Amino acid sequence: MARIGVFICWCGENISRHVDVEKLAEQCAHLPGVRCCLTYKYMCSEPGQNLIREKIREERLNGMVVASCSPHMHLKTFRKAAEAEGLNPYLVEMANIREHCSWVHHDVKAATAKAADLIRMAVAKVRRNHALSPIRVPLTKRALVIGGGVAGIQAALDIADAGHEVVLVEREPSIGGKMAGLSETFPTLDCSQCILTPRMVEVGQHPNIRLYTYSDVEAVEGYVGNFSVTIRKRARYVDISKCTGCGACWNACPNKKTPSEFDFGMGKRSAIYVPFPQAVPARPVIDANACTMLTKGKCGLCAKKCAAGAINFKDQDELITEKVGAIVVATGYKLWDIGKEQENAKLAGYGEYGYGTYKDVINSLQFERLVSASGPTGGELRRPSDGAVPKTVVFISCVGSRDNAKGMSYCSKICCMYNAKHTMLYKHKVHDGQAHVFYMDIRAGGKNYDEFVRRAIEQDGAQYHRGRVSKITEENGKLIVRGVDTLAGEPVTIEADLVVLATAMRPADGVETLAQKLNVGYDEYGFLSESHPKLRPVETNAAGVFVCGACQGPKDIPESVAQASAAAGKVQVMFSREEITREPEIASIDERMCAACFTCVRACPYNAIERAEIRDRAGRLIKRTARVNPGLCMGCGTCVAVCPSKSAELEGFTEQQVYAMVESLG
Amino acid sequence: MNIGYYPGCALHGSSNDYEQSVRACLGALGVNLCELDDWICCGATAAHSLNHKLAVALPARSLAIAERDGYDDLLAPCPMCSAQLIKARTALARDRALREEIAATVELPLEGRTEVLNLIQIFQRIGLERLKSRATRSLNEFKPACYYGCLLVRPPQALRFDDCEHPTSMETLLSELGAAPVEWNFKTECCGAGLTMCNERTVLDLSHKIISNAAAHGANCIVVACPMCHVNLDMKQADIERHYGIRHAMKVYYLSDLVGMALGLHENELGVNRHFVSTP
Amino acid sequence: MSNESTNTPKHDAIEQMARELARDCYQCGKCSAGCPVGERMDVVPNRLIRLIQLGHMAKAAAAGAIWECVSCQTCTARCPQNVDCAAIMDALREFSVLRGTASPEQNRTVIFQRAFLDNIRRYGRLNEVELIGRFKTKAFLNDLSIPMLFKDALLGPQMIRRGKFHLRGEKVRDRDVVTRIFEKCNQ
Amino acid sequence: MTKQLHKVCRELLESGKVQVIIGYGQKDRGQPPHPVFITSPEEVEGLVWNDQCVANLTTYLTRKEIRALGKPAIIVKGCDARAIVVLQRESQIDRSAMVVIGMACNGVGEPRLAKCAACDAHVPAHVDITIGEAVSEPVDPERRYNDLNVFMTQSTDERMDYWQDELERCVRCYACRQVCPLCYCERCVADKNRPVRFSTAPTLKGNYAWHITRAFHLAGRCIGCDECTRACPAGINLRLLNLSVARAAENAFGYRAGLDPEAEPVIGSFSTQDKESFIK
Amino acid sequence: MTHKQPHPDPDMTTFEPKIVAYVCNWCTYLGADLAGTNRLEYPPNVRIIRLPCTGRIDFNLIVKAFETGADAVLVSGCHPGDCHYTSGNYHARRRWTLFRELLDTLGIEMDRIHFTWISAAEGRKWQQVITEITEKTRQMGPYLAYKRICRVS
Repeated sequence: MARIGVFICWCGENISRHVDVEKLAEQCAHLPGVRCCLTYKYMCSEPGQNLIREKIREERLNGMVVASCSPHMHLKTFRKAAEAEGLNPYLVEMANIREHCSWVHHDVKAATAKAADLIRMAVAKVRRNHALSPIRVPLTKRALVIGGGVAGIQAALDIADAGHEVVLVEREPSIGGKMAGLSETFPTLDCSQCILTPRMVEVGQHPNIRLYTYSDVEAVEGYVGNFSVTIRKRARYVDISKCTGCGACWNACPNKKTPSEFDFGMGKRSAIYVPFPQAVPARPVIDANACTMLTKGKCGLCAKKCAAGAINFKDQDELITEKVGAIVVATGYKLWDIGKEQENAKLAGYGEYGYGTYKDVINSLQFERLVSASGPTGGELRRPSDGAVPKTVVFISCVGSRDNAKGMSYCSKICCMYNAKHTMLYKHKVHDGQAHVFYMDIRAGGKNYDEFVRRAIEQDGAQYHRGRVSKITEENGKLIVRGVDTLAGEPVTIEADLVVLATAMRPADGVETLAQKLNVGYDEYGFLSESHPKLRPVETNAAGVFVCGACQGPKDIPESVAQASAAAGKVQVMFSREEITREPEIASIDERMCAACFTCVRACPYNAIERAEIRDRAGRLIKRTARVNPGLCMGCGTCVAVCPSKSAELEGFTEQQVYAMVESLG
Repeated sequence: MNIGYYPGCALHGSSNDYEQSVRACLGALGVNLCELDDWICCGATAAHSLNHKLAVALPARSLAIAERDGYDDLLAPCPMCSAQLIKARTALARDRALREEIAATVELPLEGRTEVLNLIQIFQRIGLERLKSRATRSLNEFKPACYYGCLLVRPPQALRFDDCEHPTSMETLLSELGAAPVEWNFKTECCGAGLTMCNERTVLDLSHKIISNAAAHGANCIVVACPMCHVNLDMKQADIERHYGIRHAMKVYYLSDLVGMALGLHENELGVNRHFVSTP
Repeated sequence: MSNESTNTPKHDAIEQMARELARDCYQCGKCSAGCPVGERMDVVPNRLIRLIQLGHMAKAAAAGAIWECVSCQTCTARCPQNVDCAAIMDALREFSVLRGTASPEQNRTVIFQRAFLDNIRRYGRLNEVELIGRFKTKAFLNDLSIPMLFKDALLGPQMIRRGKFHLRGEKVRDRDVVTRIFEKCNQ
Repeated sequence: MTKQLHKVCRELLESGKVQVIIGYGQKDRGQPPHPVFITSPEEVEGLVWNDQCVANLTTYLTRKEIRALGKPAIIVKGCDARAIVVLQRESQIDRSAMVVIGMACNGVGEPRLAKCAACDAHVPAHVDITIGEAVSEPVDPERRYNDLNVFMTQSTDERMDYWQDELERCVRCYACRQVCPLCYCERCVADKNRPVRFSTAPTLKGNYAWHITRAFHLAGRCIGCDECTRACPAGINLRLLNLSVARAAENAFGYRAGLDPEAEPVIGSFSTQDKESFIK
Repeated sequence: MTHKQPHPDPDMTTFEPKIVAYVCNWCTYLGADLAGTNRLEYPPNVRIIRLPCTGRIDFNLIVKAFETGADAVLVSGCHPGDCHYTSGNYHARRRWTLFRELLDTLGIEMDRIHFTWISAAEGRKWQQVITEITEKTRQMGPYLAYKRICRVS
């Protein structure tokens, strides 16, 4: 016999303002199966939960409905409360009378009537609920970290330090990511490399970290706790087990004209190269497109100079399989290339800024290299066109960010801070120079951030103009920047020697393909989606896959590092158990009734249903059937809808439950 | 090749040299311009400044005539006209209620089918290869500054023609015919357009900047595809010179002038002799 | 601040349209930055838009800037929020004309544009000679500026010499329909 | 043809290649042919083939009692053969463990069945042995749906009225299910009672739910043999419902059931490019 | 299809359409949550049934809704490419394409069955969709034809 408790929340006035909760309680008390019905001001608060627990105990409830907010908000809360009192959590349902009712319907009568219906549906459902217990699956206590920038490094070290093995995959020849190329960092102006490279070395030497550089994640199979990852180790043409990193090869290489990726084209490198001196591993790779030995079969100088015999022109890509239980994605960002050529029509580029046309219009990462002590100019600021020291520099914020017409509608978040930093670095290098910044708002929320921006203005004399730049043209070696100062209400024209564009921060290339391999969602810009923006910021909707750093959204170094540690913490929580428990709201097949048409096998998005045979003790085939692998099933229920004999069933949303809900409206 | 032709008031008025040029040039290419029967003025700046409903209705009437007479394409050599026609067409195509309302206003059924083309697009339709094969004279003594002004490329959302910041279609066309267009910075800056009559100082100022920049970048002439640009840069050039005390003597050609010359037509056939700035 | 209570329903319609057009502006100023006549404006475009957002339509429409605008569409083309700034300028001019708040000099533009439309209303096409004649006369009556009256007088003969003057002017056949279009659009 | 059929069947049974022949028998010439299950070579003379052999015998392939008779050979027409392709795709039969004898056919029934009018499978495909010759001419796809197209010229209300009259007569004998070669579920949803998906009583409400379910469970599967329509004692024109889903599958996804053993069935597969004009 | 005259029922003014919405948990349900968070008002006629995915929404649920007296049904989920389960919505889209034809043949009024994609970010779209469907259904009147089918006989 059903003994169901209905708990109606006022949510302060959020619900009670437009829903007559007392009248509602009277009505609901008479619903079939309902044992008790009461209201409370804040059902999710501790006294509210205690009230629920008390009633569960007193009335020996075997099901309950909380009528309050969205289940996305508090279903877990109330299930936990029930569980604490010995009521199976899956016997708890919610009626969403706030988001779906009191907040959107202001006619009290209609809203109350709707709330009653919503509760009636929930009661009808919960009467057909089953007690469920979490599914247990075994666990491989090894983690994969994808991306070796500062976030990936932090996550890998944290997990490795906790005693678990880590597989770190980085597609560039060295780990370090964007941070390795930065000059100094805000708001302390400490040297980026000085703080990062020791961490890189730690990764390289850590006994628990297996590092694959110049490698990509090719395929991911399996499920939480039991992933099987195929890694493509791209041909490096250098055997790093033999190589000593002496540098004879790259010094000998006659082709030194390839634009350096690490310098964002501001400097050149040889065909065999290490991206930067502090690289980890400090071993070169050969750029197969630039090396004449590989393209034309001529040269081979590096091999001749290599005393260790480490050069191997016949090197091939290699596929390696690694078993891991958890995956951390830390693939980072890129700056939007805002030149004329754009990947899709929605993005129009910024023809008016002449990026890619005028040599002295560069982006912020290029500027970082130009002022970095390890950069192509040795830290002396010289502009690309003629090597002159720029006396007037214009920094432009929000290039492609906060731009609904032809860019990204979001704020890239870090540009305000690094623009301020750039004006300081510039002033420190060119004492008689003048920096101008065009900005729309200064977003400097963070510890010591606003003080930092003020310092740029007050101490280092950066001229800030509140407004956007409309067009840049080049006349006689000067860049004519036409902007506006909206505070003065006047157009401003500056003749600049160098223009630095803070272009929008976008997820790194290829992240969408990776996300599809991992079954992780992403937004319209390609940023990976976290499970919950507030409460589950590093988890994703793919169980066992976590995100951190700028692949999830624009962020600065401290935030990326914090998030990386959070992701690592989540992995350790997972690894602290011997088994994984998973939500039991998954599909199952009634194998006696299954007609074995296997439509569900085709339709399952997770390949979680397999063909199986039922045999008797003598091994004779009795019948064939479809069978769900509970480790793989994510509970979408597509199988239920396609099964003609309705042998597939989805716990939590069973046919009985759903029909009961619809019928309760009749 | 038959094509609908919407001359607009300017080409039938003080910019009839432009019409002469367009007709001569396209005639030499075998394009037959069929003037739209009883077309009416697009309303130009005046309409969209003073009465936004009129700014749709006036061009819509001509569009409806073009549809009625079965023209798929309509050449409007004046960018003011073509922009007004295109904007009306886009607005009509988007909004059924507006379409019905305007059809009732202009007393003709209307769907917004006819495509409106500017002069450059006609040459693109003809094809660079064909143009080149018809050319009898190289334009190699010309170093034009190709001037697009505003309404050939703006607003890009409506016009969808070339890159609105760095258009290159005229340059591509003319360099194929042997000319050496210069790179310069005022391709799409405004010359003052319709303010010629009532706000002359603005026009002189803007036009002066344009001519100066073209000269500074080594141009020996300016090429336009707009009657108003021609008025401001050519007819007003003497005033500009007087006002700024500087001698420009910058010849201003219509695009069809130069293409016509490449096809072997004489300057006088194209009406170049009727321009104000003449060869010194 | 001018007196908003003198508004007619048509004023209100224009104001509402302008506010709708201006709604998405977040005041980056790119319109003002790129405006070819921004330096000459007493109130730059982004500020005009701000005034509209704040409901000060009359104040915006009283700015001289709206008569400096050359309708070149640069602002509209570059706006990151897809605000049709050029259309807002049109709306402000329409509003100002309705209220009759433009100064004599600004009125010159209106006088010209009205003369232009009047010309089209009557003939369907532009009659340049008549337009210039009427414009000059009305402008003179408006501001009594003698230089204005004789400006460009020297151009006339030169144009005639170049065959650029169409003394008769063209008319469309179906002038009645043009008149009716004008009537319907003026409702 | 009949002689050749007898010869083939005798050989199959004598050689032990099959244990049972599923074919047509006839008591006498006036009577309609009926299904027979021949297990010995002596009985093969009882097999008939003529243009009254309407039944689709493939429905017996999945029957337990027939399976118990051993490895079968089955006689099919072109239309019936498509059911075998579907059954194989749905893992219901082991195609290698049977012999399919296809009969060339120029149409069956007196008068000819509706489906025969637009038949494009006079010679059965994907069979092991073909007997006889027939000319298969290409058929205009729309002709297949002629009856439906005509029906759909009625208004929604008229169609609603029509079906209310039709389905009112259904007595829920489930002959339509019984005779269908593709209704092979061990336990039909109609018979499941937790929850009751639709009423099993022959009320209009239950009848609607049943016939919607039946037709939709055959979505992308129905091969158009029309046996359900023929079997219905109330004479309900179920064919129209089957056609509507089949037409949608063909028009939207270019898919017809039972033609290609390799093709991905419509249900349980998808393309990201599927059209969705009806989704807002 | 004949054009439906406004319903002649004299009680039209009191008629409140009953609308059943089957929505997916991850997009449309959250979209409706967002409408709530943003306080976007809409008519109170819709009853949401939350399912994990549009892939789970079987055709006979639509029939069931009409049987229980719904005047209109909405099925809504994630936009193509955004499915929480990667492809449940694609499977659903295919089924609906076929199912609509069947219902149309049966003379079911297609204006009473609505399919939409509404993402978690589209609270405003949810508001608009529900408002439009409610208004449209109100104009069409109660679904008498199906109620006639469901009468006790």
